[in-house]
Amino acid sequence: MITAGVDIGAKYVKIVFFDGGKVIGRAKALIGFDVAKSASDLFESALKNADIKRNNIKKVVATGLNRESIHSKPPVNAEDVVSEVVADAVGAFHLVPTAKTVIDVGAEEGRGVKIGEGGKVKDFVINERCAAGAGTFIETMARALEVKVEDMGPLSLKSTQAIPMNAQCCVFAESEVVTLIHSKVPKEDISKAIHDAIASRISSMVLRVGVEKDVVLVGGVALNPGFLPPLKKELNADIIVPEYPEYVSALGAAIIAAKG
Amino acid sequence: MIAEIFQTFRNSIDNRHAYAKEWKERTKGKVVGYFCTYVPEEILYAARILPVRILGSHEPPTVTEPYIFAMFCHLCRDSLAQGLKGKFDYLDGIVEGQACLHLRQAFNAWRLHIPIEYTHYIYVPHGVQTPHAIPYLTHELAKFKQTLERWTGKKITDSDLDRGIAILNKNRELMRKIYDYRKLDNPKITGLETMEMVLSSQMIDKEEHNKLLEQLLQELPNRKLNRNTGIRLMIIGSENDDRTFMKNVEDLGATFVIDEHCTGSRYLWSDVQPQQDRLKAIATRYVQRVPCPSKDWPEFTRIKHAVDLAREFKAQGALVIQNKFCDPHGIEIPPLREALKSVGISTYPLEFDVTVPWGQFRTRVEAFLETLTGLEELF
Amino acid sequence: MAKQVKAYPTEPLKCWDEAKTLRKNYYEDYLNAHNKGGIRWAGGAWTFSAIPAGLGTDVYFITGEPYGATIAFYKDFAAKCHDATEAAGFPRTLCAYMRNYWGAILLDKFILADGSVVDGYPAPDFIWQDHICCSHGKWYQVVKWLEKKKGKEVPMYCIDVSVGYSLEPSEPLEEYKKNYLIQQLNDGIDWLEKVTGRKYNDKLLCEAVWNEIRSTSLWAEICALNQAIPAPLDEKTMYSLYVMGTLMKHRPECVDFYEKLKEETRDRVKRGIAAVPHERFRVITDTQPPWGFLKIFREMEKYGVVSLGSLYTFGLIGMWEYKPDGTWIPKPLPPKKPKTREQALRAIVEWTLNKSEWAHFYRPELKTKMMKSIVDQWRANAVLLHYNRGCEGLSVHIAENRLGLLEAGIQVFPFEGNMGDEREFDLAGTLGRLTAFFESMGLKKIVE
Amino acid sequence: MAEEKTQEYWRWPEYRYTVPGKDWHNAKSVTVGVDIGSVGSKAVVIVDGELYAYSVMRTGGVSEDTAIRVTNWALEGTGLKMANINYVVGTGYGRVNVPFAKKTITEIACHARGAHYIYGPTVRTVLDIGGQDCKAIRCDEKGKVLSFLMNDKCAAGTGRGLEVFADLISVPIADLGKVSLSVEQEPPSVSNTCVIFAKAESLALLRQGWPKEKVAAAYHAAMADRIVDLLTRVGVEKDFVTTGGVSKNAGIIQRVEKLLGIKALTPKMDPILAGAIGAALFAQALYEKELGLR
Repeated sequence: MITAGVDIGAKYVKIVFFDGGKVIGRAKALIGFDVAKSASDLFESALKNADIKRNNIKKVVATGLNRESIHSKPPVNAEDVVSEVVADAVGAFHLVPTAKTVIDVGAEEGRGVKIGEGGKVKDFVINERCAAGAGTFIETMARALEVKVEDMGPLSLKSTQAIPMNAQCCVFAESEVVTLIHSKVPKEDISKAIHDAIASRISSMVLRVGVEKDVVLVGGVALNPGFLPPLKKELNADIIVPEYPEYVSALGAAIIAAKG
Repeated sequence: MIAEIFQTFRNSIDNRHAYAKEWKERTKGKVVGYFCTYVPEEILYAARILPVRILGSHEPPTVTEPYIFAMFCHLCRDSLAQGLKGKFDYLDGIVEGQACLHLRQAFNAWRLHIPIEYTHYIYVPHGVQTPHAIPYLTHELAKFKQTLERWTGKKITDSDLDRGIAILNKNRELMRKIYDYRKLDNPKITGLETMEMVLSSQMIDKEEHNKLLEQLLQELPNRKLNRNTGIRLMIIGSENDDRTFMKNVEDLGATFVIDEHCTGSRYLWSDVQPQQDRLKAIATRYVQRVPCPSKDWPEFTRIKHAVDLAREFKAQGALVIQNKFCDPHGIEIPPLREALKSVGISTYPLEFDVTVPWGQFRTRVEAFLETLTGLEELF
Repeated sequence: MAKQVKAYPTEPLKCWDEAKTLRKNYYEDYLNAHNKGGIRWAGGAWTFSAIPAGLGTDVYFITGEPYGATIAFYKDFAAKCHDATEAAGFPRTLCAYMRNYWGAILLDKFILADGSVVDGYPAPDFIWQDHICCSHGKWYQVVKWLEKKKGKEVPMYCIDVSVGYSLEPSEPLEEYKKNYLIQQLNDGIDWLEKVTGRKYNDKLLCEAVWNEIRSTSLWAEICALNQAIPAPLDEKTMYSLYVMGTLMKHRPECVDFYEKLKEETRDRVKRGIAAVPHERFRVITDTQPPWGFLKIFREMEKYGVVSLGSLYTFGLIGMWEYKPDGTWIPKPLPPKKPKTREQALRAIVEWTLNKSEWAHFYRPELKTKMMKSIVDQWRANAVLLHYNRGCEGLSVHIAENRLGLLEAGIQVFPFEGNMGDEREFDLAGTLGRLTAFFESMGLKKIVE
Repeated sequence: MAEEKTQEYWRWPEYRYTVPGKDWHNAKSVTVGVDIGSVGSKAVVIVDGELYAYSVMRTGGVSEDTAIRVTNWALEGTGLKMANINYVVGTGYGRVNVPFAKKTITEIACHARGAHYIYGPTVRTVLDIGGQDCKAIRCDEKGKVLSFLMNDKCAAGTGRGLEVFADLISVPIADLGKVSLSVEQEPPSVSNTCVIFAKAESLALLRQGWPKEKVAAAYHAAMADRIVDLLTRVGVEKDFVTTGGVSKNAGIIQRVEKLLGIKALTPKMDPILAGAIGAALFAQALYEKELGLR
C-alpha cells in the first residue's frame, strides 16, 4: 500500500512516497509565490519520476507551515493534514527507534520535540519570534562575508577561536558580525561565531523541553557540518543525523497516512 | 607599586572563584553570595562570613532558558547561568536584599535548582521615602541576623556588628577618597581602574582590600597618568561591569571621571552612622543610601544626586547605559537626561545586552564625543 | 466531525448590558468629575482604593492597568501611544500598560470604553498608588512628571506593599509587616485631607472597605461555579466581568453586580447552560491575554477547547484561601464589619495581603500550588502559559511555574506575546503552535 | 545547504564617475574621503573643495582591500596617484581599516557635512539610511552636528533588510521603491518593528496571494514608520534631507515625507556620497590646518 507525505515548509516543499515500511521516492523543490501550485507541480512530477498513479496512492497527508494549501484541494487532494511537530516525531522515531528528543532546524523555524512510546509527542517547543530565522541568518551573513552559503559550515570548522555573540536576536547578531568583519577577524572565526550563536539559540530553546538521549537532528540545517559540533557541545550529547534529514517531516506524514 | 595594586584588583576579578576557594581553605570560614547591593554586608562581616557579589560573564546565558523568561535583564540571567554552570560551587549560602523582580528571580531559581546550604531573602522596603521604612527594615535585619546565628551556631554580638560596620565604613570611605582624585583636571585614576577597584571590593575580603586602598592612597598623589584626559565623561546605569566597554571608550580620547551605578559610586557613597541600636544604624544607612530607582519614588532623589555628581566631578557629557529590560532604570531615562541637560550636560543613551556590538557603539560614542568637541576648528 | 461531539445548550448572559453600562459610565464619570463638582484621582487597580472613598461620595477615579488594556484593545490608538512614548525617549521594553497610559497623556487624548477618543487628557487631582512591582510606583511618578511639564502639579502618595507573602497558614505575616502598611495608610489619610482640603469621613471608609471585601469574595464564588461541566462561563467572557473589580472593587455597584452575576451563573449551572457548545477539552491560561488578539479564544473553540479562567482572572480580584483539607476555596467574609478607622485599615490590609495573585511575586512554588489546585478542582486538561513580554510583574517566575506544572504531570503550552503591544504578538505563529499542541493532545477541528 | 541558483535580485550596480572639464594639476588641495559602510563603500576626490571624482562599490569581506579597491577605482583615469593626494579621511563602519587615511571621523559628522555640501546651508535635519542602521542627525548652518540618534536593535535592518526583501519577492533592489508605489491603495504595513518579523510576515502575505507590489508597499510602509519614529525622537526641523544608498528608494522617502508632512529637498548629486564627501571636506580642512592656513 503506497502512501505519500507532503511537507510544505517556509522555503521548500518535500515529498516522500512510502510503501511497506520503505521510502520508495523523494522529491524536493523551492516554493514559489503560489504555494499550492509549487506543491502540486512537484507532486505531479514526483509521481511521474516514481512512475506511480495518484489513485494507487491510498492516502496523502500534508504537513508543514503551509499544509492547508493542498488539504482536500485538487489536484493533490491531500486527505488529511498533520502538524509538523507530530510529523517530526513519527518520522524521526521511524528512522531512529531509540530517539527521545528531535531537533528540527529549518530556514525560519527551529523546533524541539520530546517523544515517548511509539513516537508519541510528550512535549515540544517552537522558536518564538525573537529567535527566528536560523537558516536565513546564515545565508545573509554568507553574503556579508562574500562566502558561498554551502561553504559557511566547512569554513567554520577551520576556526580555533570562540567569540561570544548575542544568541537570541539575528539582527543584533548581524551587527556584531559586521563589527567582527571590520575588526579584521578571520572569516573562519566569524563563521564559527555565527554557527555557535545559532547552536546556542537552538539548544537554549530545546533545553526548555529538556534533552533526553537519543537526540536526533533533522531539517535542512542538519546538512550544514558547521552546525553540528557547537550543538553537540551546547547540549553535551551525541547527535544522530539520519540520512535525508530534510525529509523527516514528510516521511512522518507518509507514515501517519499509512497508519490510516 | 601602583601598577601592582591595580593588577591585584584585576586579578581578584578575573580569579574571583579561585580567590574565594582559597579564602575558605585559609580561614575555614563560610562564603555567601549576594545579588544586589541592598544586602547589608556589615552583618555578614559581623558573622565572619565572606560576602561575594554574584555577577555574570557576558556570554550568552543559554542554560537559563528553562528557569527565567528571556525578557528579564541579562544580569539576572547571566548571574544564574554562572550558578548553573557550577562556577560558584564553593558558596555556602546566598542572600538577596529586595530591589527588583529580576534579581529575585535569579535568587529563587538558584534556591530551587542549585544545591546550597543557606538561603535568605531580606524584604528591604521600597518605601524608603516614608518614615516607616527604617523601623521596618530594622525588624527585617533582626530576622536576618537570627537566621545567620541559627546557621552558624554563633551569636552575633554588638561588638561583632561594630567590627562589621567599621570594615564596611572604612572600605567605602577609602574608595570615596580615591574618587576625589577623579575631580582633578588630570584625574589620577581612569574610569576602568575605578571600576576594577570597586568590583574587586565586592569580591575579596574587605580587610585585605582596605590595605590595598591605603597603599593606593599613599601613592596616588604623585602618580602621573601618561595619557590625555580628553573629554570628561560620566557613566550612568544600573549594574555595569563591562570593563571592555570602559576601556574602549577611554581609548577614544575620553576619561570617565564619575559614575552613578551600583558597581560604582552608588555602592559606596554613604556610611553607617553609629547608634546605640546597631541594626537600626545599619537599617538607616540602607534606607538613606543613594537609592536604586526601584525604590526612588515619589521624588526622583537619585536623579538629583546624579546631577550633583556630574557637576562636582566636572563631567562634560554622560553616557546613559540601559541594561535591556531593566524597568526601574529605563523609566528614569527621559527625566534623567532632561535634568542633566538643564545644567548643560549632554547625554547619550546606549542599550546594553549580554553582549555588546562595539562596532555600532563605537560609532555612537565617537560621534557623541565629536559633538562635545564640535570638531570646531574644521568648520 | 461535529455530529460526533455533543453540543451543549448556550445562551447569552443577561447581565451583559449592565456590565457594559457600568464600564461606560466609569470612564465618563472620571472625565466629567469636575463638571459635577467632584474630585478625581488616579492609581493602579491593586491600590487601596477604599481609602480615598472616605473623602466623600463625589470622588471619581481611574485605574491604570484596565485603562492600558482598553487602549491595547483598540490597536490603532495603542500604536499611536507606543510611538509617542518611544518618541519621548522611553525604552520599548517597559510595561506595555504603562507605555499606553503615558502615550495617551503625551498625545493629550483620552479613550472611552467604546474606543472613542476625546481630546484633552483629564489630569487627576491627586495620585493614590501602591508599588506592587518594579514599575507601579515609577509609573505614576512619571505621570506626575509629565503633568508637571504641562504645568499641572499633581500630588502623589504611594504605598509600599513589598513585605512578602504568608507562605503557609501556619506562618502568617508578622505584625510588624502589617503595621508597616497600616502606618502608611494612616499617614495617607492625613495626606488626603491635606491635598484635598476635605474632612475625612471614617464611616464612608468602613463602608468602602466592607464593599471591597464583599465584592472580591463574591467574584471568587462566581469563579468557583465554573468548576461545573459544561463551564457556564468562558474566560473571554470573564474578562468583561472581572474588570469591574479592577475598576471599582470598593463600590456598592460592584457588589450589586457580582451578586446578580453570581445568581445568574448559579442558574446556568443548574440548567446546564454552557459557554462553549462543543466543550470537550478544558484549559486554564495564565497572565493577562494579548488584548488585541482575543480571537485566539474563538480559534480554540473550534477544537472544542474552553478556557475556564486562570489564576489571573480568579485571583487578581477574587479572594481565596486553603481549607485544612487542602482544597482552595473562596475566602469567607471576616466575622464582622469594621466600625472604626483602625479596624477598617487593619481589615483591608490583612485582606489585601492575602490576594492570591500576589504570591507568585515572592515564591514560584506558591503560584504553582494554586494552579495545580485549579487544574484539579476545575477539572482542566491543560494549562496555556502566556509568557507576557508586556508585564514583568505577572511573568516573573513563569518559567518556574511551567517546570512545576510539568513535574506534576500537567500538560503545559507556553506561548510568547504581549498584553498591550501588538508588535510583540505573532498571531499566525501562535495559532500554528497552538494547533500543533491540540493535535498532540489528540484533538481535531470540529467546526471550520 | 545546497542552494538552487537564483537570480541575485539584491545585487545593486557598482559605478564610478569623473566630473568632466576639471583639472587637478595646479589645485591647492586634492583630498579624498573614503566611506567604508557595512554594505556599500564609497570614495570621493575633492579638488579645492569641489567634487572631482567618485566611486561606489560593495563592501567586501576584508575592509582594507575594499578601501584600496574603491579608492583606486575613484582615481582611475584621472591620472591621480596616491602621491598626489594631500590628505585622506576615513569614515563609516570600516573607517579604522582605511590604511592610507591620516584621520578617521564618524559617519555622523561626515553625513552632516556632506549633506550641507550637497543640499546647501539650509539643512537642519539629515536622515541617513545606511546598510544596517539608520541615523537621524540635527545640524547647524555650517553642517555641524548638534544631536543625533541611531535606531535600536528592534527597529534595525534597513539596507540589508531591503536586499533580503528584494530576493524574497524577486524584484531587482533598484526597482523596489517604484514597485511599492504602484499600488492604487496603501495596504496596512507589516509589523513595524523587527526586520525578521517583517520578512516572515511579508512571506505570509505573498503566500496569501497578495501581489508583489502590495507586499512591497506594506514592507516599505513599515520601514517608513520605523524611520519616522526615529526622526520624531530627534525632532525634525526644516530643511529636511536624506542621504545614504536607501535615500534613492522613492518608496521609502515619499512615505516618510507623507508621515512627516515635510518634503525632503531634492539632491543636486548622488546622496549615497554624502559620507565620503563630508570626509573629503574634513580632509581638506585638516590639510589646510597642517599648512597653517587655519
